[in-house]
Amino acid sequence: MITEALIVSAILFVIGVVGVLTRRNAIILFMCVELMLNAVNLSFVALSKLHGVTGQVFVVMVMTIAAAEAAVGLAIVISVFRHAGTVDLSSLKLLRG
Amino acid sequence: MRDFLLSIGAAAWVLPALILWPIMAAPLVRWIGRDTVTDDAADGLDARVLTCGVLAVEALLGLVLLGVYDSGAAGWQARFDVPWLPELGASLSLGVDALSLPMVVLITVLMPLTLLGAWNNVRVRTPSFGALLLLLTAGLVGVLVSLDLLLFYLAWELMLIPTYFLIGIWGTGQASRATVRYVLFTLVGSLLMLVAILALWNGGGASSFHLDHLLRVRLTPQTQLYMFGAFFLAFAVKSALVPFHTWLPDAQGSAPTVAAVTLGVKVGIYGILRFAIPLFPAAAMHDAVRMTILVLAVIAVLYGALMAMVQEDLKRWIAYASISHLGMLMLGIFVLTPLAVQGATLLMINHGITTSALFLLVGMLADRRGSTLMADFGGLARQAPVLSAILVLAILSTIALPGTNGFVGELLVLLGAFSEQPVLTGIATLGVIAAALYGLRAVQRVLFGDAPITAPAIADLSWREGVVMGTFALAMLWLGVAPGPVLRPLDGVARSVVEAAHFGPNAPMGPTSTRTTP
Amino acid sequence: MTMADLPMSGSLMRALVPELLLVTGALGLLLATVWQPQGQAAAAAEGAERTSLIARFAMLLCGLTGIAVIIAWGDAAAGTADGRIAGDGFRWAVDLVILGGTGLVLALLDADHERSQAFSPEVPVLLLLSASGMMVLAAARDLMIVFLGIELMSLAVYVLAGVNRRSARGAESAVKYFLLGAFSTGFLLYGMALVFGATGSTRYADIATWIAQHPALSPMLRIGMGLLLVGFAFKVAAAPFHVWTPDVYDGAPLPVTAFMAAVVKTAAFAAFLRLMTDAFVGPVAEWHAVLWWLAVLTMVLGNVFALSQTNLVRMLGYSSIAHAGYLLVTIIAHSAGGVSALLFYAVTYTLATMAAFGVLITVSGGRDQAPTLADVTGLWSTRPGLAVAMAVSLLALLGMPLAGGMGFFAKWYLLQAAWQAAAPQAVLAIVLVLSSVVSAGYYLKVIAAMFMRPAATNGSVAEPVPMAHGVLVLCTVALLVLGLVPTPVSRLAGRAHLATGAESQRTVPPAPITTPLSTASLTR
Amino acid sequence: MSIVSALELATGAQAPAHVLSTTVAQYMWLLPVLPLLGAMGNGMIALGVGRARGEQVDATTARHPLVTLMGPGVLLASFALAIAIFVAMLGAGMSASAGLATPFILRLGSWIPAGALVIDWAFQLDQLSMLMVLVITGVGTLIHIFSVGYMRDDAGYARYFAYLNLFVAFMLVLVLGASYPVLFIGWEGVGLCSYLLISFWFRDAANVAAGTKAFVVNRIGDAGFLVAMFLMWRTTQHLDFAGAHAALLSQAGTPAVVAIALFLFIGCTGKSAQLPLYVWLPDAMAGPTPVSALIHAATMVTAGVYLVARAAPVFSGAPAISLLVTVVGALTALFAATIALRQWDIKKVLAYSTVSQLGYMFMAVGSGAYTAGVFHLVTHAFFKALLFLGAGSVIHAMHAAYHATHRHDDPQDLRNMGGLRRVMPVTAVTMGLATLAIAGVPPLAGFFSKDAILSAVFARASGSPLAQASLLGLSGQTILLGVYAVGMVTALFTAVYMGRLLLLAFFGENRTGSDAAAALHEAPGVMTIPVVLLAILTVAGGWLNLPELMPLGRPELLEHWLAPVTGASAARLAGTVPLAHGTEQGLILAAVVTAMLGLGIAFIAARRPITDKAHAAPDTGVSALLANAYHVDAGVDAVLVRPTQALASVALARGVEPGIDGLFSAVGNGLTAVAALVGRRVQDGDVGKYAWVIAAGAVLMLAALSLR
Amino acid sequence: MTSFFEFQFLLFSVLAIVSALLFVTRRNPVPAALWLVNVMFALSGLYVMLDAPFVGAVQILVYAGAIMVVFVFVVMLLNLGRSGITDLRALGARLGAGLVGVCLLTMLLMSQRQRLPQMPSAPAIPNVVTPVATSLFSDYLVAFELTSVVLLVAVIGAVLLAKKRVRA
Repeated sequence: MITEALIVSAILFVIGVVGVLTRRNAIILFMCVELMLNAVNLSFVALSKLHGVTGQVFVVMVMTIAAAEAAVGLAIVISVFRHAGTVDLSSLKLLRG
Repeated sequence: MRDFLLSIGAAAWVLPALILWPIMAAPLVRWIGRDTVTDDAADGLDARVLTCGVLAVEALLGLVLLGVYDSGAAGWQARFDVPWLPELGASLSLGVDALSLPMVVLITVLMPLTLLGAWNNVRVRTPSFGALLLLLTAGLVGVLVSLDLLLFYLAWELMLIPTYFLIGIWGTGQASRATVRYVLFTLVGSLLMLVAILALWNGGGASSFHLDHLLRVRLTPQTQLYMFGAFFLAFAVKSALVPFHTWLPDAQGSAPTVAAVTLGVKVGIYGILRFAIPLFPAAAMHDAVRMTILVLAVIAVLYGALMAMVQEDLKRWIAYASISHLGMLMLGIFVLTPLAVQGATLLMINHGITTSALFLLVGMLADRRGSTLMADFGGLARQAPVLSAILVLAILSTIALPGTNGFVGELLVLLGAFSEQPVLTGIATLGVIAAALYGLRAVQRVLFGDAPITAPAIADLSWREGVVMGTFALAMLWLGVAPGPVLRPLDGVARSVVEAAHFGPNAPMGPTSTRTTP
Repeated sequence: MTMADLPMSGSLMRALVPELLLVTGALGLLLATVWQPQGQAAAAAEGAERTSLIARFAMLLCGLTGIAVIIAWGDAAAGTADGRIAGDGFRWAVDLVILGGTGLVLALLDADHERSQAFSPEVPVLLLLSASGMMVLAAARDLMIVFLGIELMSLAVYVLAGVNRRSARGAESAVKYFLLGAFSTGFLLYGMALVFGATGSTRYADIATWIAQHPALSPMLRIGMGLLLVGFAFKVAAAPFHVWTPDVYDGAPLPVTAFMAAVVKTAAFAAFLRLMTDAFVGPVAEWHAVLWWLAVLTMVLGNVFALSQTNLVRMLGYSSIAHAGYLLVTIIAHSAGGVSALLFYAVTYTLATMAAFGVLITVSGGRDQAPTLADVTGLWSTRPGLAVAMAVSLLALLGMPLAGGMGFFAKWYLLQAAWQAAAPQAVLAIVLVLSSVVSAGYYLKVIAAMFMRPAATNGSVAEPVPMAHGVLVLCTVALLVLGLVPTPVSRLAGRAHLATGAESQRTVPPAPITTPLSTASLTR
Repeated sequence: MSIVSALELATGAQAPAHVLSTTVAQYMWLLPVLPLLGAMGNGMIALGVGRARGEQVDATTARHPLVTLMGPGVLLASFALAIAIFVAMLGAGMSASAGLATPFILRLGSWIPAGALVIDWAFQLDQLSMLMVLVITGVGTLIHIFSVGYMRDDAGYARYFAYLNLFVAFMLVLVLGASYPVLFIGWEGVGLCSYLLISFWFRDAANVAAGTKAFVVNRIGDAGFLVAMFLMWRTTQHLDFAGAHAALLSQAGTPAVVAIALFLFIGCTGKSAQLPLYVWLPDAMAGPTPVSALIHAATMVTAGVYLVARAAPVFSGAPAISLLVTVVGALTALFAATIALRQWDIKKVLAYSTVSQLGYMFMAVGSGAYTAGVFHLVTHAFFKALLFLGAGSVIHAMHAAYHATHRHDDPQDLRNMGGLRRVMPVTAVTMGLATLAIAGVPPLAGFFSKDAILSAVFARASGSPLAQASLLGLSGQTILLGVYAVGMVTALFTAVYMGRLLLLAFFGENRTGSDAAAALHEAPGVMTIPVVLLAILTVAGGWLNLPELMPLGRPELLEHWLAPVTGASAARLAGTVPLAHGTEQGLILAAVVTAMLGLGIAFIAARRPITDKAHAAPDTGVSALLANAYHVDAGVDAVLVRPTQALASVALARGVEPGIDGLFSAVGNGLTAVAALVGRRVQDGDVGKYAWVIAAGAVLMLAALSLR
Repeated sequence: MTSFFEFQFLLFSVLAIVSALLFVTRRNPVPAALWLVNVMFALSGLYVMLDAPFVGAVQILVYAGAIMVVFVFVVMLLNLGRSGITDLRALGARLGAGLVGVCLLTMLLMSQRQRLPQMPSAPAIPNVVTPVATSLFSDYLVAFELTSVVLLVAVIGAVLLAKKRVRA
């Protein structure tokens, strides 16, 4: 069962990665990253069944960090939106070359 | 005189003084003078005077070194040893022997003379110019007297940066491009040499960079090949051996006179004699390596001469002539017979003198006419007979006319090389003909014929230039007629180099002495 | 279970004194930022000055923390008993570099702020908090703490990149940095999970022990290790995980870019080195080749891409990528020499970067636009001091002796580490020097522009900024003097030994592939 | 005898002090030093004048009285010293028991002390060098005096004497040097002076080109000389005459000796204008005419002959090369003589004549008749100097005449002369004597020397080692007989072209132009007196070495004089059977008849009317070939000069050099271009692309770690 | 029991994966966010089944309840929820992403090639909160405290970036 959970975790992680690679909306991109973190959390929980409670502690930490990242990330996105009027990453090309 | 100098302990302090004096004086020169983009001579203390004074003291120190040197004794002299970086085992080890002594004296005497001769070559930002020149002097001297390889490397690179700025800031034409190329070319070689120094130091127990210590490090022939390659590349690039020469005409072509002169001092050759061959004799004696270098050397002799034959710019012309001579030097060194090596060392000194004289003269012409193109000159012999006479003398020295200094070294190199490599030497001898072609072509275009009608007449040497160039002329003749005082001590040098190559600790034939690995 | 059972004991406190000091001080400064003076107008007028004031206090705080670090080092303060926080010389040395770098960045921030008025008073606090995260990172010997340290450091830097709210470029820089950073964090975290799964612990000592007992690496450990490498490679900007660097550096405010280029990189490298030589000391043969190629690729790509740049910040960005490649050598060397080389290099690189950015800040004059080659052209005629400082710092980055001061010895120690590695890295050393030659191509381009070309006739002469000048003088003099006598720094770096699993858990046999990490071999 | 003592010297045996060491001969270093001092003094004056006046130098300021005093003065002093030394030698030769079998070597100091190789500043005085010194200083003095008149109106007066003095100094070093390197100093030094003097009037590019050509062609020979020295050092570890010759004698006939002789001879062909390196000499006439007399007739160009005589032990050890020398000499003699037949420039005729006469000398020294060669060298120095000085007087007069009448005709063109004997009687008479001498009319000097050569060649054709040697498959006997035949033909041609010259210049109608003819006048005394003195020598010179069968005085003085130097070598190549008296008389008769025949042909040919240059019909056929000197210059230009220039300026300067340069630049530029391109493509600011790169990198990383 | 348990596990797994797929393919951010919430619910179920009820609960509270709400809030705030706008990349980029995704999945699944190590510990934990709490406040006290600083940074950062007034 742990193995199955890990496989699900890997699939979810890759879905998150593919999402990051295919989307242009900064918020969706960010959500895809959240999906990746969730996938990792699943791994931690599953492995926690194997190795003890440390994995669960790690998950708690990750959630906290995810919350913090969400706060900062969304603030940054808003800040970009203020300047560019869009959150489409393909159109953010002030910095290039 | 010697007793007096010894009594004031000169032997102990003269070498550090030679290096430290210009380094310490450089900031003074920079900050006492006023750095302006207009003609500096107009107001305030002329930084050139100051620089020249500092360099004159440096030359005196060089002569003091000559004074304390005991030509009878063997080994390092005027040694100076203080620990520097205990964690690496590097020390400030200085010393001279018969190989470095004449080079040190040459450079220290050359620098003030050159500055005097090229007095009007640089008129703007003279304080910075002077400071950089002093640093460059320290670097040149440092390269010659360092016995510690790390210190040597530092000095080696210390030559680089001031030259970079001297060419880039005070150069003409495509100076900025030329100077970047110079640095890049040099860096490729020198950084690889750094790796080799590291490897050598590590092989010696990572305890000391002292040459004497590293000479005793046991190396397999294969290792020697790699390390020799790195060292040789650094020195070959620096001394512009074909095909690593293309930076030299650009650099010397656009450099201010003083920088061009210092580029003409073949410290790379010194490096080969001092480090590359004694440290890695098996590689230097390796047949394929040697043949490659010798063939390159012979190619350089002819190639440089042929290229010099078609140059339109006088500075580039000198540069190519100097590339040709470098080939001769390399030939002399790598046939590794005592006679040829001795000739090469003498040629190294003579080349420094002759090339300096040529660059000074061309620099004077450039300052007078604002051009170094041969086409802009003509009939100089009528307008400036003294300048012309000395120019002819310098050119004759370049083409190795007997009786001038250029001949003696070349004769010895060829004589010594012939017994080992008759065919290659025979081909190199053809360079003598090519030299006549390029040398006389310049005489023909610049001195003879008619002056360009539009240009104002070129003034003859001023008294200052006259004194400087007279010194050079005397030196060229003296070393051509009686080179004995310089040549005799080089006998031992040549023998020791050849001996090191044949019988050194790492030589293919094995050591004769029972020196052991630390 | 009472509070007394909790290990909130003196030993934990002692182990974290500098960090606590820094965070506490930062909180104090944070309070100062929200203290509202009388009246809105006064607030608006004072806001600018307050940033400057707080930045100076923050510098003081860095100094105090530095003293605390020195005291801790002098006392040979131990880490925590469970081995999750190291108390070794490496930590303290890295702390000093971080604090010094942060102090210099604060000074640069102050200088930039004087022109651009771009920074709120909270910005110095964020810098300090980020630095505290780095200090944790330097000490962490547990994956979880590493994760938190990285996040603490990164979150603050994400914000800092976009902290100039008038700057669209800053915002773009921040969002790019943030998204890619979070993306890479996913990989890092997944790696941690797999390593945890494979070894059953997040503690380095346990991981090392487990690997020592199971030398045949399980696939999970391999993949986990790989994902960790990806995460760290992103943080240190190693090719091909460097792609974010030029854009982010370009858009971020100059002092923040300096912070990212020097301090963040140092901290990330410290953590990276500790991970690889502590937790993964066993499978060195496994990751060695990967890091080797990573290093080569990074050096070459960084230097080559920098060649075509005229935007100086991007150029320095690519240059910093190349330097990451050089620093990877210290990890590959996998020896005590590598550790001290890393520290020596970090000091040099920090000083040189700060000097270079000090010049850029001065010449940019507070514009929200990265300085280009045109901005420094002819600098020697207008501001010779700046030109000289820039030249020294660039030559130091190039590794030129004497003129580049410490830069040469930094390179030397790198080469030495490569050469004296357990498996001598001759080829790597040669690639390193050859790519340095490439780097000369662009460093010299800048120097040539400054010294060998006339200034634009209509160009305005950069006004001097005292704080930036202070940084410049300090960094330049330090670079030059320590370039003549590098012994103090190299001694310090040599003393910074790294605690490994064997020291906290004495029962564990030594890892199969080890290199002499004892102090004896370090203080030769 | 000399060989034995040379061996002793070589093996380091302490030779007793030489008999000459206490005589005036110990001051022989003054011989070159005096002219050197003169050169320096005159040079200073020249530089001083030039510096003070800049371009405004004119003849009156240039003609510094000190120069007039010093220039010929130092030569006179040298000559006086030479005479004194000669007297001392004669005295020593009579008193010393061993005669003067060994040379007197004066060691002044060391020049190149390089370990195993020690080259001293050492002068060697023996019969050969004494003879050369006497010729050089004697003829040199006369020419210097002549020059005072010839150059009096030239702005470069002081410079001229500086160069000329310097030349004499180097020439004396050449003949006095006791080792090959010291000889080489003089060897190249005279080349330099020759260069400087040919391009003396350097405003004219043609003159400078001629000078450059002379120097470069000489350098080709010099390269051969250098290689000969290298070989010698490699073979014997000696470079001084005594040591090297002794060592080489012991290995005569070995390939090393053959090679040394060959390369030495290459050196000689350059300096002495033999085939194929003769091309510079005709052009060298661009210099002032006294220079042509001194350098390009009397002294420098004969250095090659001197060298072969000096290195006689080497050449006699390589009979094949000796044969080669003879053949080259013969071919050169004929070749140049034919060209001289169709030249109109008075100096060109004399130049080709010089080349031809040098060929005779090489015929002699090649066939081992060293005395004959040197004898011809001496007599040639007299009569050819005389001819050149006479030509100089003529040109001087013509030039002055044209100058006075502001005409721009060529003062050297024979077509512009004619009938000059009426205005220049002294010149006409003296030149007539010289012409007879060179044509081989007895009892003038040239007759004896030329006869000595031809009979020597004929004599060696049978029974000598040379006759037994072979070259290119031909037997020595065939070759020598062929050489003799060529010599006779050349003698005929010599008589023809010299007769033609004399007749065209001094006889017939004057073609100078009516107004200019009036301005023609005889040269001043300072010019005629040296000419007259030379004429006396031309007449009397033959008595130096009378053949035995002519009871006119003491026979074979020179032969005896030179015996200690070249006698042994000559003996090694000479036949065992002396020439029968009858044969010898026949040979003499043949020579005389040939000369007369030639002069007769010239007389007949000269009756043809002369059209001036502008109206002359273009030459055709053989005539054109000869007038253009067989197109050798054009050929060399096309085969050697242009390809070299093309190689340098096109292949190397436009091809290889930019290629090498481009290779290095391409690396840098390529990297930068790639960086710019890839940078634009990858770093285009798109986060998605960056993320893709990172993910792909992660895949690679994982693959690298797990796929193993 | 086992089969039902396995069925349940499969159900939540499939739910999570399908929701995730739907999440990445939705064009509009709002449905996408809701599908992501669905993923999180499914994960929460999996956590409970993996003997981590505490984490499962926190997952609902923090992720679904707080974080995702903020996301949706921001989407609304920026008015990004308009239909008809796709933020999907071009086909080439999607194919590239797919390729990388497949490779990455292959690599990640390789980690499961070997049987998991059997650790002596890890019996079923009856009381799930206590061990977590104990561990959090003993072994990971430092980490726990660090999160507070991280959150502080997040607060400062968010305020700094998002507040309206730009000081002159």
